[in-house]
Amino acid sequence: MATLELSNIRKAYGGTPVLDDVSLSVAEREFIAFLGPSGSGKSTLLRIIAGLETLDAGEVRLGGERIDPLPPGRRGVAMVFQHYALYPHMSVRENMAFGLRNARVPREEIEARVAEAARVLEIEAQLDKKPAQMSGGQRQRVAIGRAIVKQPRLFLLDEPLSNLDAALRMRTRVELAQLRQRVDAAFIMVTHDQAEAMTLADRIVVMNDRRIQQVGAPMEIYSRPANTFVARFVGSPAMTLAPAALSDGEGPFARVRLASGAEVETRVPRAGLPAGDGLLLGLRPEMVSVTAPGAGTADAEVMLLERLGERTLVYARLAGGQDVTAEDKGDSPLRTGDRIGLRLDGAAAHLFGPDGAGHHAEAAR
Amino acid sequence: MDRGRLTPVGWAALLLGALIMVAPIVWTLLLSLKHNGELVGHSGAALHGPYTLENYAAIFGNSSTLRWLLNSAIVALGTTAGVLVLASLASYGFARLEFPLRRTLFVIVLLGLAVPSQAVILPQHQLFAWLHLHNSYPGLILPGLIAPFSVFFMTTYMRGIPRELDEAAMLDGASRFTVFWKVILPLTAPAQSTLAVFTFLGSWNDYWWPLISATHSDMYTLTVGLAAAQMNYAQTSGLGYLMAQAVFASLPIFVVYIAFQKQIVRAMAGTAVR
Amino acid sequence: MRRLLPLLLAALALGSCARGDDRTHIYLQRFFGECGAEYGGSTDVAKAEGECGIMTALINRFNAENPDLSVDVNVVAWPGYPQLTAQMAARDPPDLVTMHEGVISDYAAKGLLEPVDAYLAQAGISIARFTEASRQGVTIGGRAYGLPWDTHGGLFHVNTALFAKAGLMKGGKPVLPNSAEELIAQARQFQQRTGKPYLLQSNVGDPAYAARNQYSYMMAQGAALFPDARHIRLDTAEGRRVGAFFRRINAERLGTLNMDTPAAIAAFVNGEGGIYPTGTWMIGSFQKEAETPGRPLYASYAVFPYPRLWGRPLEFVSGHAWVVPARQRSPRQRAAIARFFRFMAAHNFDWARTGHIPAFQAVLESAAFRALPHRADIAPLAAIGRPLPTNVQRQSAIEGIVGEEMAAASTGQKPVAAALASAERRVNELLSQVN
Amino acid sequence: MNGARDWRGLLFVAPFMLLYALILVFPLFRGLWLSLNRVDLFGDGRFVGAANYVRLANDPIFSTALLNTFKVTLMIVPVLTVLALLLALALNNAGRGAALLRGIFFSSAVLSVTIVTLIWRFVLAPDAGLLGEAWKAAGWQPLAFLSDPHLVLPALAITTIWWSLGLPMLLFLAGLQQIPHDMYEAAALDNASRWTTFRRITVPALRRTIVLVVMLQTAAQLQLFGQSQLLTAGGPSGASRTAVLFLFETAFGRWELGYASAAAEMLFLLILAVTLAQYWATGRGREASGAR
Repeated sequence: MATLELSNIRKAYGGTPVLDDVSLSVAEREFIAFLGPSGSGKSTLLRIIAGLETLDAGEVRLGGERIDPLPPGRRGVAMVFQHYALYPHMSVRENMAFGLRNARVPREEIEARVAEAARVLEIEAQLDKKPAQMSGGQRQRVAIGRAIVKQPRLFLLDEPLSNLDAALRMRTRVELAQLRQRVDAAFIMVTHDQAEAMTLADRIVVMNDRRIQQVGAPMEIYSRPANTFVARFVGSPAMTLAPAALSDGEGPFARVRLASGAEVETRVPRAGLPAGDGLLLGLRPEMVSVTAPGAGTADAEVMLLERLGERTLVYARLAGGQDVTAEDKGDSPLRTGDRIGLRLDGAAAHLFGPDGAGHHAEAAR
Repeated sequence: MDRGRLTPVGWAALLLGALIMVAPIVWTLLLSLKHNGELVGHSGAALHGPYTLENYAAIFGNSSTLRWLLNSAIVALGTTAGVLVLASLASYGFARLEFPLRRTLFVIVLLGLAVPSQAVILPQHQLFAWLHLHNSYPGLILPGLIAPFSVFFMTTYMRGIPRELDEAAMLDGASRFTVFWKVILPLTAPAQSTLAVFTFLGSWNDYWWPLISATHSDMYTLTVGLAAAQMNYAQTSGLGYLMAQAVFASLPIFVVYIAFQKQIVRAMAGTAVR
Repeated sequence: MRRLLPLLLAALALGSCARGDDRTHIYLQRFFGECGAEYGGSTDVAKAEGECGIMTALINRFNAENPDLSVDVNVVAWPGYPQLTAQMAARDPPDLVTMHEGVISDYAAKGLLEPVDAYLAQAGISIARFTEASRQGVTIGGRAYGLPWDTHGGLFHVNTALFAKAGLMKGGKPVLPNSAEELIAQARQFQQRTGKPYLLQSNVGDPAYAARNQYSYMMAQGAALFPDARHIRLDTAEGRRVGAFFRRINAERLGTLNMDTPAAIAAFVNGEGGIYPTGTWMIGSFQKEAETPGRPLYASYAVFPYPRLWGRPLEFVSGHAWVVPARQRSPRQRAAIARFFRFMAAHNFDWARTGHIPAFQAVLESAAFRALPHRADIAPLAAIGRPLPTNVQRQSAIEGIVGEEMAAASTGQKPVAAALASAERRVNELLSQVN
Repeated sequence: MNGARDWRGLLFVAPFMLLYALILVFPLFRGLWLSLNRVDLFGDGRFVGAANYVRLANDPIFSTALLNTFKVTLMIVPVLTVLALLLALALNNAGRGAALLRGIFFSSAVLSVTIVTLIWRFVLAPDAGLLGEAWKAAGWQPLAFLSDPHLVLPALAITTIWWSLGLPMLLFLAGLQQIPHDMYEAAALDNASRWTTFRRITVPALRRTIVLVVMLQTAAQLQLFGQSQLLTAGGPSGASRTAVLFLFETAFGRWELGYASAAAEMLFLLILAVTLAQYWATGRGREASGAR
C-alpha cells in the first residue's frame, strides 16, 4: 500500500511553470531520492509535500489522508533542512522539543523521546549546548534528531549531506542507511549527488525540466535510462552519445553506423526503432576499450587522460570529430596525442530515438 | 582590534577632544554644587569652594523635577516599548507574510521615511486636540510610535534571518504567531536593542511635541520643564539650582548608558551580522 | 522589556490616577519662573523676594486660606503664549492666566477670553480703582478682560558709584540726559572717566529691549505707532531718529553689543557698566545686591524711568493682568476665580515689591509703597506710561519683529532705514493676515 | 507560502498601519489642505489656493531661514561624520582607557536640548562664557558667538556637533566590528600603508554605515529647532532662524496655521528631495532597501 501518493501536481511561479503534471506513489518504508539538476523542480516538489509551498493543481495524500490543504505542522512529516535550520537561540534539547511542545505532547513523553533520539544519535552530551557551539556534523545530527522525535510517517531530507565534508558525508550516509532500518517511516531525499541517491535510495526519481523523467531502482536507472537526459545525468563520467544512423540489415538487432563510418552491432531489437538516421548511440566508458590502431571498431586520437588509479579514463576523438570516453587499465601507457583503436561493445550499447526515448539491449534484462 | 596603535599626536588630539567634551559637563557639575547667591554675576566662583549639596537637596525637598523625570521616563520607556512591539509585528508581516496590498503598504511606510515630523506636527496637534489626548501619556507617546524608520530597520533585519527557520518551525507545528514570538523575535534581539537605544534617546530628547502637547506642568517632560524653569532670570539668581536640575535630569540615563555601554555597541554590531 | 512593562503600566496608572478630593480645582498658568525649591512650602508673602518668590508664596497663601479650593499652578517659560495658544487650539485652556495687557486683544478678539466684569463685581472690585494705565490696558470695547496686576516698563538702572567716578552725580542723584545729544556727551564722559560702557544692553536674544526703545522714543516724539488696527508706522522721521540714535551709541561703543539678558544682568551686578536699561522687574534683585556689603553694587544703586530724549517724557509700558480663558466652568469654579481676584487685588502691594508699578491707584499712593526703595523715583512711570492700543492684535509677535529688526539696525547689521522698512513691511503683512 | 497568502498577514501590520494612517498619513494630507487655506489656529479660515505658497516664495524671512537651515546642516553633517568616524577608529579597542573615552564622547548625547543649550550659553557667551574667559586670558577680544551674524550659525553647529557625536560614533564602532579581521591581515601581508588600509578597506566596508549616518544626520539637522530657539532665539536679526523655528513662530506666535503649514510642506519637499538625492547619489538605493 502506498504511503505517499502524489497525483497530477502542477505548480507555477507567476506564469513560469516549475512542476508539470507530476504523479508519484511511495510505498511504506520506502526510501526515495529525488535526483536532478538545480531548477528541475525536485526541491519544489519536496516543499509541496512538506506544505511549505502551495500547489496549483493536484493532490497529496499520506496514508490515504489528503494532506495538501493542511498546514505543514499537521501533515505528519518531518524535514531535515539543507542548512539544518536549527533555532540558534534554543539549546539542542529545546530544538528537539519545540515541535512536540507545539503539538502539546506531555512533558514526560517529550523528555523520553528527546533522550531516546539523543542516545541513538550519540549527542547526549550536547543536549544543553546551543547550535553555535557545535560542529557541522553534530548540528546535522541534531537536525535529524529533531525530525526523529516527531515520529513522522514521512521524513523529508533536503540535500542533507551537501554541507558536510567528504569524510563526514560518507559516515552520515551510512548512518542514514541505518536510521531508515530503525524507523517505521518512508523517506524522501532531495539530492543532486547521484552516488548518494544510488547508495541510499530504494528508488530514484530523476527529475528534469518540470517533470519526472524516470522512476526506478538505482541499477535500473543506470542500465536502462529512459531517455537521453537520464542517460547523460546518471553515471560518471557521462555516457557518450554519438549520432548514428540505422544500417540496412535483416537481423533482429539494430546495426548502426557512426559519422566516422564505423559500424556497431547492438543487441537492441530492430523492431520499434524508427527508420533512418537521427539516432544516438549510447556508450558507457566501460563499453569502450582501447586497442592498437586499426584493431578496433574505429580509430581515434587521445585528447585527455584521467588516471583514477585502478583504471584510466581515455577521452578520445573519432575521425568524424565525435568525442568518445573509453576505459583502459590503471597503468595504461597511453599519452595525449597517441593514435589508438577503440573497440565499441555493441552488445551493451543503448540506442536513443529522435524523441530521446531509450532502447536497450535485450540481454540486459 | 590591535591594528595600529595611536601616535602620540593622535592621543593628544583624542585627549583634547575628550577635554572639550567633558569641560562643559564638569562646569555644569561645579555650578550645581554652589550656593545660588554666590553665583549671582560670578559664575567663575564655581571654580573654587565651598561646595554644597543644597541645590540637590532642594530638588528632593520640593520641586517638580522629580515629577518631570518620572514623566520623561514613562514617555521614553512607553515610546520605546511601543515602537518595539509595533515595529516587530509589522516587520514580521512585511518580511515574511503574503497578504493583499503588502507591497503597497510597505512602500507607503518607506515614503514616510522622508516625512519630517515638523511637516505633520501642526495637524497632529489639531488631531490630538479633537481626540482629547493632549496632556496625557498617550498623547505624548503616540506620535513617537509611528517612526517609519523602525519598521524599515526591523524589516530589513528580519529579511536577513534565514527563511529555513520559519519553515522548520512551521513543520514543527508552530502557528504564525508562535513562529514570530518563539523563533523570529528572539533572533532580532540585537536589532531590538539598537532600535531601543535610538528610540529611547530620541524620545528622551524630544522637545517640540511635548512643548505643545504637554502644557500642564505636571505633564511636562524634563526637556519642557527645564525650559520653563530656565527663564533668563533664573540663569542669574538660581543658576546653581538650575544646573543641579540639569545634572539630576541627565544622571539616570547616563548611568544606564555607562552600565550597558558594551551591550549597546555589541547589539549594534550584531545588527548587521550575517 | 517584559520586566519593564508592568512597571510602566503601574506608573501610568499612578500618573493618571485622579486626585480624589472634593475641593474645587482651578487651573492657573503663569510665567515668572519656577522656584518651588526655594518657596515651595512658603506662605509668608512678606519674606518672599522677586517675582517668582512672591508669586509662589502668594498662591501658597491663597491655597492655605481657602482650604475648600485648590489652585493648581502651571509654570510656563516666559512669555508662554505659544503654549497658551496651543492649549486654546486644543480647547483645553487653564482657568487663570498671567497675560501681558498688549496681548489680551488677540485672544479677546477670538472670543477666547471671558470678560471679567462679573468676576470683578463678585469680588467687589471697581474698575475705577485701577490706575489709568492699567484700566486702559485691560479694557477693550468697554469691557474688562482681566484683573490688572501691575504696570511695568523700561527703567534706567544706574550704578551710582561709577556715575560718581564719571562726575555724573549731582546732589546725590545721578545726572541723566535730557536730550539725545546730552546722552551721547554724558556717555562719552562716562567712558572716558571710568573706562567702562555707559549702557549695558541686552541685545542678544531679547527683542523686547530694542522694541521698547523704539516704541518709547517714537511715542515721546508724538508718533502714532499704530494709525489703525491693521497698520504700524515705523519708517518715519521719528522712527529713523530713534534708530539712528541707537546705531550711533553702538557705533561709538557707548553701549555693549554682545550681551544677552543674563550677561547684562551679571555685568550690571558686577559694576561693569553705568546704566542697564531694563524693566521694573529687576529692582528687587538689584536692591538686594545694593544692600549686601562687599558686593560691587553695594550702596550704589538708583533707578529712574527712561529719560526724555525728544518731545515729551513718555514711555511705552505694559502690564500684567490675570485673564480668564473662555471655557465651561461650574458655578463653584466661577466663585473660586472671583475669590482669587479679591485675594490678588488685596495683595497688589506685595506684588509691587518686585519693582512693578501697582495696578491699584490706592496702592500706588500708599505710604507703604512710597516707602519702598526707589519707588518715589519710579512712580512717574504710572503717569508717563502709555500702553499700546488694545485694538491691535498680535502685539507679542509684532514686538518680536520690531525688536529683531531694530536690534539689527542698532548693532549695525542692517541700515536703519532698511530695518525700519523691513519691520514695517513684516508687521503690516502679519496684521493683514489676521482674520 | 502556505496559508499565508491571506488577510491574516494584515493582522501583524494592522496595529502599526492604523496608527500610521491616523497619526502620520492623515495629518500629512490635512496639512496639505491647511496650506491651501488662510486659517488660524482656531479654525476660522477660507480656501485661498496657492496664495500661501506665493507669499512664502516672496518672504525674505522664510528664504533666509531656509538658507540658514542648509548652511547649518552643511556645517554640521560632514564634520560630525568625519569626527565620529575618527573617534570610532581611535576607540575601537578593548582597553579600559578606550571604554572610558567612549563613555565620555557619548555622554553629551544623553543630555536634552534644554540642558545642552543651557550649558553652551555658558561656554559661548562672550562676557560670561568659558570660551570668552579663555580668549580674554589669552589677551584676545572674545568672539561674539551668539550675536555676530557670521558666527551664530557656526556656534549652533559646534553645539550640535558636541551634542550629537555619540550616536554616529556608536554606529561606526558597530560597523567597524563587522569588518572581518582577515581583511586587515591580508592588507598587512600586502604591505598596505595605514592610509591605504583605511581608504581601501575600512571606508568601503563602512560605506553603508557612512550613508546611514549622513542620511540620518542630514534629515535631523534640516529639522534643527531647539538649539536655535533656546540658544539664540533665531537671532541676531534672524541670522540663526531655522526653517523649523520659522514654522514654530508662524504657527504659535502669529497663529497663521495655513501659512505655517505651507512652510511645513515646503520643508517636507526639500527634505524629501535632499534625501532622495543622497539615496540616488550613493547609487545603491537598491542595496540599502533590499539587503540587510
